[in-house]
Amino acid sequence: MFDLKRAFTVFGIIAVLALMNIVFVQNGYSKSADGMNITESHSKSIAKESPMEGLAKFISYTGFRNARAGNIIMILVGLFFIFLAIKYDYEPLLLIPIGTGIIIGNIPFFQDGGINLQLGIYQDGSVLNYLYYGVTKGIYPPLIFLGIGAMTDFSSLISNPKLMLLGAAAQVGIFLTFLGALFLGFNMPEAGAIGIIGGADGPTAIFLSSKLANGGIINGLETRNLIGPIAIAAYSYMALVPVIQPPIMRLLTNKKERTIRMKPPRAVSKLEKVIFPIVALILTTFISPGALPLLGMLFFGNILKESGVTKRLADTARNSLIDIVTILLGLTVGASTQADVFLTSQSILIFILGALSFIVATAGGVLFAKVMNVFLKEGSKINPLVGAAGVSAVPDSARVVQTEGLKYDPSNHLLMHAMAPNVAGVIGSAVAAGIMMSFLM
Amino acid sequence: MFDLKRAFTVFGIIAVLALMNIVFVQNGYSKSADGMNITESHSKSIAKESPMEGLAKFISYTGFRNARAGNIIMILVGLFFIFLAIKYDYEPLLLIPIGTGIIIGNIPFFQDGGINLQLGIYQDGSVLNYLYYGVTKGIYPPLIFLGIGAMTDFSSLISNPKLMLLGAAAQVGIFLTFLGALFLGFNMPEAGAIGIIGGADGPTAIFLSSKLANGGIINGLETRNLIGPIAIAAYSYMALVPVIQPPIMRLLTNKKERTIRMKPPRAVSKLEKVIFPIVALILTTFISPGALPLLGMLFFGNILKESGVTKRLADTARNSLIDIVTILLGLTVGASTQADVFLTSQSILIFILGALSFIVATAGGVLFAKVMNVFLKEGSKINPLVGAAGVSAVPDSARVVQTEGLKYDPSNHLLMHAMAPNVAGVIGSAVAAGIMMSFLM
Amino acid sequence: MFDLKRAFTVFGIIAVLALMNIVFVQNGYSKSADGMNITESHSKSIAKESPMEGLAKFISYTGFRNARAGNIIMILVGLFFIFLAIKYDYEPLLLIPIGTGIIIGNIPFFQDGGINLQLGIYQDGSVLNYLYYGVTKGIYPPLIFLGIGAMTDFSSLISNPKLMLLGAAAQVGIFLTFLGALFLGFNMPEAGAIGIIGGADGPTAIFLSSKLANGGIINGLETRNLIGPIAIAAYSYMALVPVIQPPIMRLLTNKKERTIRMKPPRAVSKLEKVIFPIVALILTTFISPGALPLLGMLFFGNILKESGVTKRLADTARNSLIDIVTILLGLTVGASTQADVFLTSQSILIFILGALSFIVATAGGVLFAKVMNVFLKEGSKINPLVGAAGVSAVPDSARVVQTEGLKYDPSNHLLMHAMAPNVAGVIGSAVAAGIMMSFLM
Amino acid sequence: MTLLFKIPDFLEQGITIAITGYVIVFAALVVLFYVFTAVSKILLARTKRHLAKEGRLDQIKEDEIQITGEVSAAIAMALYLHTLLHDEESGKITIKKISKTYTPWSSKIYGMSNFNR
Amino acid sequence: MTLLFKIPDFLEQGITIAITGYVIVFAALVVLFYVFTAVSKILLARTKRHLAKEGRLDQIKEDEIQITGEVSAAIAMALYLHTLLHDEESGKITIKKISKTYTPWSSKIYGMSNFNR
Amino acid sequence: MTLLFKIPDFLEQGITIAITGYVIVFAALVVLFYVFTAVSKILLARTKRHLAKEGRLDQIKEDEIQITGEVSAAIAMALYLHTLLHDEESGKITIKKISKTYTPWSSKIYGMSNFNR
Ligand code: NA
Ligand code: NA
Ligand code: NA
Repeated sequence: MFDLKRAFTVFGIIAVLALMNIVFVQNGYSKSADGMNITESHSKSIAKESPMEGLAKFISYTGFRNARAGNIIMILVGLFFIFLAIKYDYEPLLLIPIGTGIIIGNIPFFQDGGINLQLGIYQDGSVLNYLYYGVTKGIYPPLIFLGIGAMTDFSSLISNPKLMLLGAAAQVGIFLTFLGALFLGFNMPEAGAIGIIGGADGPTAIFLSSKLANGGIINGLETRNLIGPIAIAAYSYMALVPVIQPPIMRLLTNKKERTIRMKPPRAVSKLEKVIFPIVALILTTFISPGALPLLGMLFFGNILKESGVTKRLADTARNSLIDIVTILLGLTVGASTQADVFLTSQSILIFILGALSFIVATAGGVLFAKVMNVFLKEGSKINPLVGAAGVSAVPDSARVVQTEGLKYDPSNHLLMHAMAPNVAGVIGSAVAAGIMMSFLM
Repeated sequence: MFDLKRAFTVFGIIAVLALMNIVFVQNGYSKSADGMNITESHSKSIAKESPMEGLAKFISYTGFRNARAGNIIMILVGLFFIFLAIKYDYEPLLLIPIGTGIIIGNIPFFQDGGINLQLGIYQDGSVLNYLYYGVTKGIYPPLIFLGIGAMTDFSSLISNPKLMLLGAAAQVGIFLTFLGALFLGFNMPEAGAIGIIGGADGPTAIFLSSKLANGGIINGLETRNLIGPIAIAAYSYMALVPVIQPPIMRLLTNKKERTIRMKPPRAVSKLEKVIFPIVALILTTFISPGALPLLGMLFFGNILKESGVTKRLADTARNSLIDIVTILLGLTVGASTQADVFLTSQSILIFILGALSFIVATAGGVLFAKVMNVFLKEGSKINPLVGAAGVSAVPDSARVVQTEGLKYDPSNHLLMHAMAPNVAGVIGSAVAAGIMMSFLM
Repeated sequence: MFDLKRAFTVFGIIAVLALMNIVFVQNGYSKSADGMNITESHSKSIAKESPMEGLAKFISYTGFRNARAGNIIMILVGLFFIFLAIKYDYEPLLLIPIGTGIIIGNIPFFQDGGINLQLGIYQDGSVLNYLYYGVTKGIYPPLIFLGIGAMTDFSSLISNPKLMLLGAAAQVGIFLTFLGALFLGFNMPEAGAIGIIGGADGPTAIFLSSKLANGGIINGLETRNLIGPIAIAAYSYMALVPVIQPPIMRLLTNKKERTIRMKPPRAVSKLEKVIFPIVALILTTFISPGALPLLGMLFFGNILKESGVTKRLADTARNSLIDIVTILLGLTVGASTQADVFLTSQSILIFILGALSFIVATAGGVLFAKVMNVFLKEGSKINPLVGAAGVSAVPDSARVVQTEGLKYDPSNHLLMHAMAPNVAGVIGSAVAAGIMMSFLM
Repeated sequence: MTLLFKIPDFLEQGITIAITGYVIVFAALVVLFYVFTAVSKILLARTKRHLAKEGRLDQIKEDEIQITGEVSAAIAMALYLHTLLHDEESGKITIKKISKTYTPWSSKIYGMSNFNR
Repeated sequence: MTLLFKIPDFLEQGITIAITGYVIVFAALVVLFYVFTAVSKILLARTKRHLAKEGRLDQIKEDEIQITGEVSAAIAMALYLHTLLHDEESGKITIKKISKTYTPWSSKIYGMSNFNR
Repeated sequence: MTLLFKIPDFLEQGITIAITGYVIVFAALVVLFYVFTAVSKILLARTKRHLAKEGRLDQIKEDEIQITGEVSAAIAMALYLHTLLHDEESGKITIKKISKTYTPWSSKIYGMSNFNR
């Protein structure tokens, strides 16, 4: 073994020296001077080259040579996402693809002088670019909603429709964040897209930002492509819901409120479950047609599930189909955080606004539950913790409610009640997205 | 509870008043005058707006404001499809997605003055429009055929090849409907596409109409986009086969014929099952190369199934893949029935022609079986009911044969015999589609 | 039965006569003269036609009429592929779709005079053409790698990293074949694409040839579309690995070497398995960014698998997703062998070069293992047979190693050791593909 | 809507949109609430009517028709706890299963991993 | 092809297409019929030859080589009836299974629903 | 790099690419080799440190920490043999299962074939 290693050292030294060299040279790297030379040498690539020149040229293409601090930072962020997912089980189905996507999107490659090796997500003809169409054209989110519809049980909502209003109340986060973004200098469509982070719903955020902040001209205003930062902010905070929500919930409630017990929901008939998605589809999209791509698909999925006669389609929608789209969506959203595009001051503003929007949304849900309690008679009161589930972030915020509830009364299970505003929050933020589209497109 | 309701009434009244208002205002709605104003107000959307103006503008975007009688009619049709599927189990895998698609495609939205909110299936950039490409480019039907091939057992055909001819005979429905459509004033390619309804095969109908009646210029003739009506007619009548076929079958046969017993088919070896799709692929597509996209995929799927060494591919083709395509195909075909495009006089003509074609096809199959019986010796006679299965509409028409047969002799199971013309009918109509393409493109 | 046959003879004779006629007429078929007439008659298709003229016209569209010797040869090749897959179980998941694809791609159809019936894979608007985009744009191979990553266990590599070098050594086949192709007159990018056949990895070969030999202008040089021959060569030889490798392995080793026993690999911790894909992703793509589309996806899939928290995504990636892509990839790669495009002298050269590259690669792996043994102390020696697995061709070459090993010592199981270079060979050839892209694009 | 400090035009319009938007979101869910309360009542009435026709209404108490759902709550809870358990367990099983598909992307193993799932 | 009433040109051409088309559809399936009758015979002959070589032909009657398929028919029927039963049953099971995946699109539940299928 | 016979320019460049390329492929896998040898050592050291803290290091021999993997090899072998067996078996099962989905693409059968998988 030791002998072998010595032999490898020959290779190793070549490799390490080369790399060292690169890393050092790179520090003095300047786009104008050095970059040009590389491009020149490239354009002559058909001419004679000695092996050493060939190696030098290859080195100019390596990631070591082209890496910027931003790439390294983003790769560390990607690693952190993966760490969070594995270690704390925070939304792993989102954070693992997004985290890996961030790493993949930030592997540095040579792109000076207009040379397109078809590697980066923003380069025409690259695989990532093709897969990214599903994001920029807003195709993936509705397909995700189809799968979500095929796995969602609306029973808790049907059995206690008044909890639906909590899902409406929490959408205040969307509209206040929208105002905040305007105040910070984003233009109308951009602000609308940023606001939707407060909806705590990843696909909705991606969908709306692909329509309102896609780098094109929307309603006469030039927008920047903010899909990446908005999506990352939405998913990050959704994963951090167990960290963000509890302090706010505790701040706005007293111990007596937190121990309110709620009547168990009544059983729901099969017929009601079939009627719900059909009626909800027609009503919500008549009110907010802009929500059609999202809510149309959500309720379509639910019809597949509840009709009882299309089990195989519902199965595929909630398994293979949503999985494939989740993989591609997570990967490309992650990869869209290529450092030179992503690491900007507006990304930081978006992250700050996003955090505030989650806080406001949570507060909105909890406080509205308290307002409702004023009108509700004894025995029908709502545990205001349940209001926090109105932000959507399904099902993590409902789980947070359950966990918090158990802390103050170990036998008071709030999960079932929290599911209703949780699911209503999804409908609410999709309706809000539709409204934003109507006003701003 | 009662207190809470009172509180909600505040919201409720706002909502209901708004809606009432809209519904009434809409009656006096005129595209030229009012529509323009809305567009104008939209173009000024960047200017100042009071909350009431904002609400008014939003209301002009709601479905209530933009609904036409046609939308309501089509939504009711969609509901009826869903009802049929759930209540009577008529082809639920087709009718549920199509029915929901009809509803989604007829949710009214604002589209005056060239404003494109990217919602409708005919609007560039909408999700439905992207998914609809699979229909307009004829991509979904071959993929459906791939899955169908991977789930079809051709044993009954192999064991009794003469029943294949019944599948040819029933295609008379295609050609007579073609003539009927010409007679009613459709041009050549359109008539070809309409004729294929008589093939009683949904994917084939969609495929051929996407080639011959897609709104483009085909062989020098301007065609209308008839994909929607043709597909809806084909699927509707396929679902209604248990209603349409029995009277015709009874009319054309006497009791003695209906009780003919047929020799049970011989067992088929594995080798024959492997050879069949390969030989059939080569022969049928050599005769009618236009059928290649359909029959190539059908027999490819069957090779995956029968080779015995690609089980996992066959499994995926007949499960996830066909399910995903079925969902997207059903949804978009349904949504393509947007009232302003769909509710035309030619749609009505197409429905009438379609009904006739199913009747003619059924009669063709039954009568040809009777003709064959003239030449067949005693003991080898065919039960003419089996001829009705030649229309395809797999497997419903075979089931109808079985059911009808049992009515007159409760121990005479015709299902296995009916499978042969049933499957041959699919091949026959795909060949016919290929022929139409050769003649008319 | 006999009576019936007589009746059919009426039809049969018509058919057979027609076919006979066609076959004979075709022998005198000349593109310039006869072809023009058909085109002319087609352009007049709107004019009057008697039934006989119609039949004649249809016949001019049949496969019998348009078949060339090349089509028949290729169809026989397709049948042979299917035969190999079923009879000898040689890579059936590849050979069945490719074989069927070859048949489908060589069904003759009418395409003179610019008439486009949208049937052939090279005709705009045909289904095959749409599905073929996944090949020409290099989209399918990365998705295959995603699935492969989600089913690959890198344990053997982690437990004995020095075996990795065998996977590097065998890539000599790529670079020597590249030189051979240059020598035979292929230009730089074409030669690079041909060289990759020596990587013994189908998706990598398709990916690189879609970038370097796609019929476009690459780095100033006009290339021919060699995707088809390269892919077919790669897959054919991969399927034939059990035939190609054993003689070379025996030639280059003596009996003593072949019976070397290797220490069983140590157990690998879960943490190592999680770290591996992440570190390998970053390292390999930093060194060769061109490998990002392939290795990024490969290791992404492996992270999905090893993270332990995204089981459902890994399941879908290694089942439905890879199956769907395998079906479409195999079918279209097969169909891309349309005789007039495929049967050229360069295809023959590519096949010869491909065979040599497999031989060189195998020799490279075996010989490098012997070189390593010089430096390794007794007890740590490598069985040089294991080197043959470095060519990739996963897992067939590892199985060949196992089988050969057992021949000389029936209790010496080499499979586990062979898995390491086998998997390393995949990484190695993807790195090599990335290098080729950097140098030649 | 007069604030203490001067707000720019577009912000004022933004406030309009925000207020209108929030009201509409509420309206949408309020409408759903009303409709579903109504739907449930209609279905309940229909059930009662059916039972009345069959002359079994007096035998059954209101409570029994409209099951309080205590049972379903209990089931849900059991499922929830089961899920928590299951999760960790499934993690373990994953690893085991993965170690089983030892050799990688063989066409033969393809078949096997499929078979075992 | 002279009809009693005057038909327009394109209709005449349509009739040509219709007749030719129908004939070709028949031709296609007739060819398949002939080929498959032949294939079956060849395969049967081959089986007989094999048996003859092994000297077992006389022991086996024609009928036994070409199994009449009564058994397979019986099986098929059983399956058909089974399907009918199954259908309704599967409906029920669907509902039960669905009610089990209580909480919706949690990543954790994702995993679970997958696990349980 | 002077050869006996004259080679054209582009071939010389090709040789450059080939040599450089092969070196880099080796470099890539050598780096991976070094890194993974290091990673394994670090993880092993960490495990030892943990054990030392808990004062259990002396109880456990080096060999036991770094399991030699004989067991895992045995398992792998068993699995391999199992695969071989399984393969043929799965072939048979495939045929049986296929014969079971007798009627084709019925929506009802759709449901059934799904149900049975
Ligand atoms: Na929400
Ligand atoms: Na048909
Ligand atoms: Na390789």
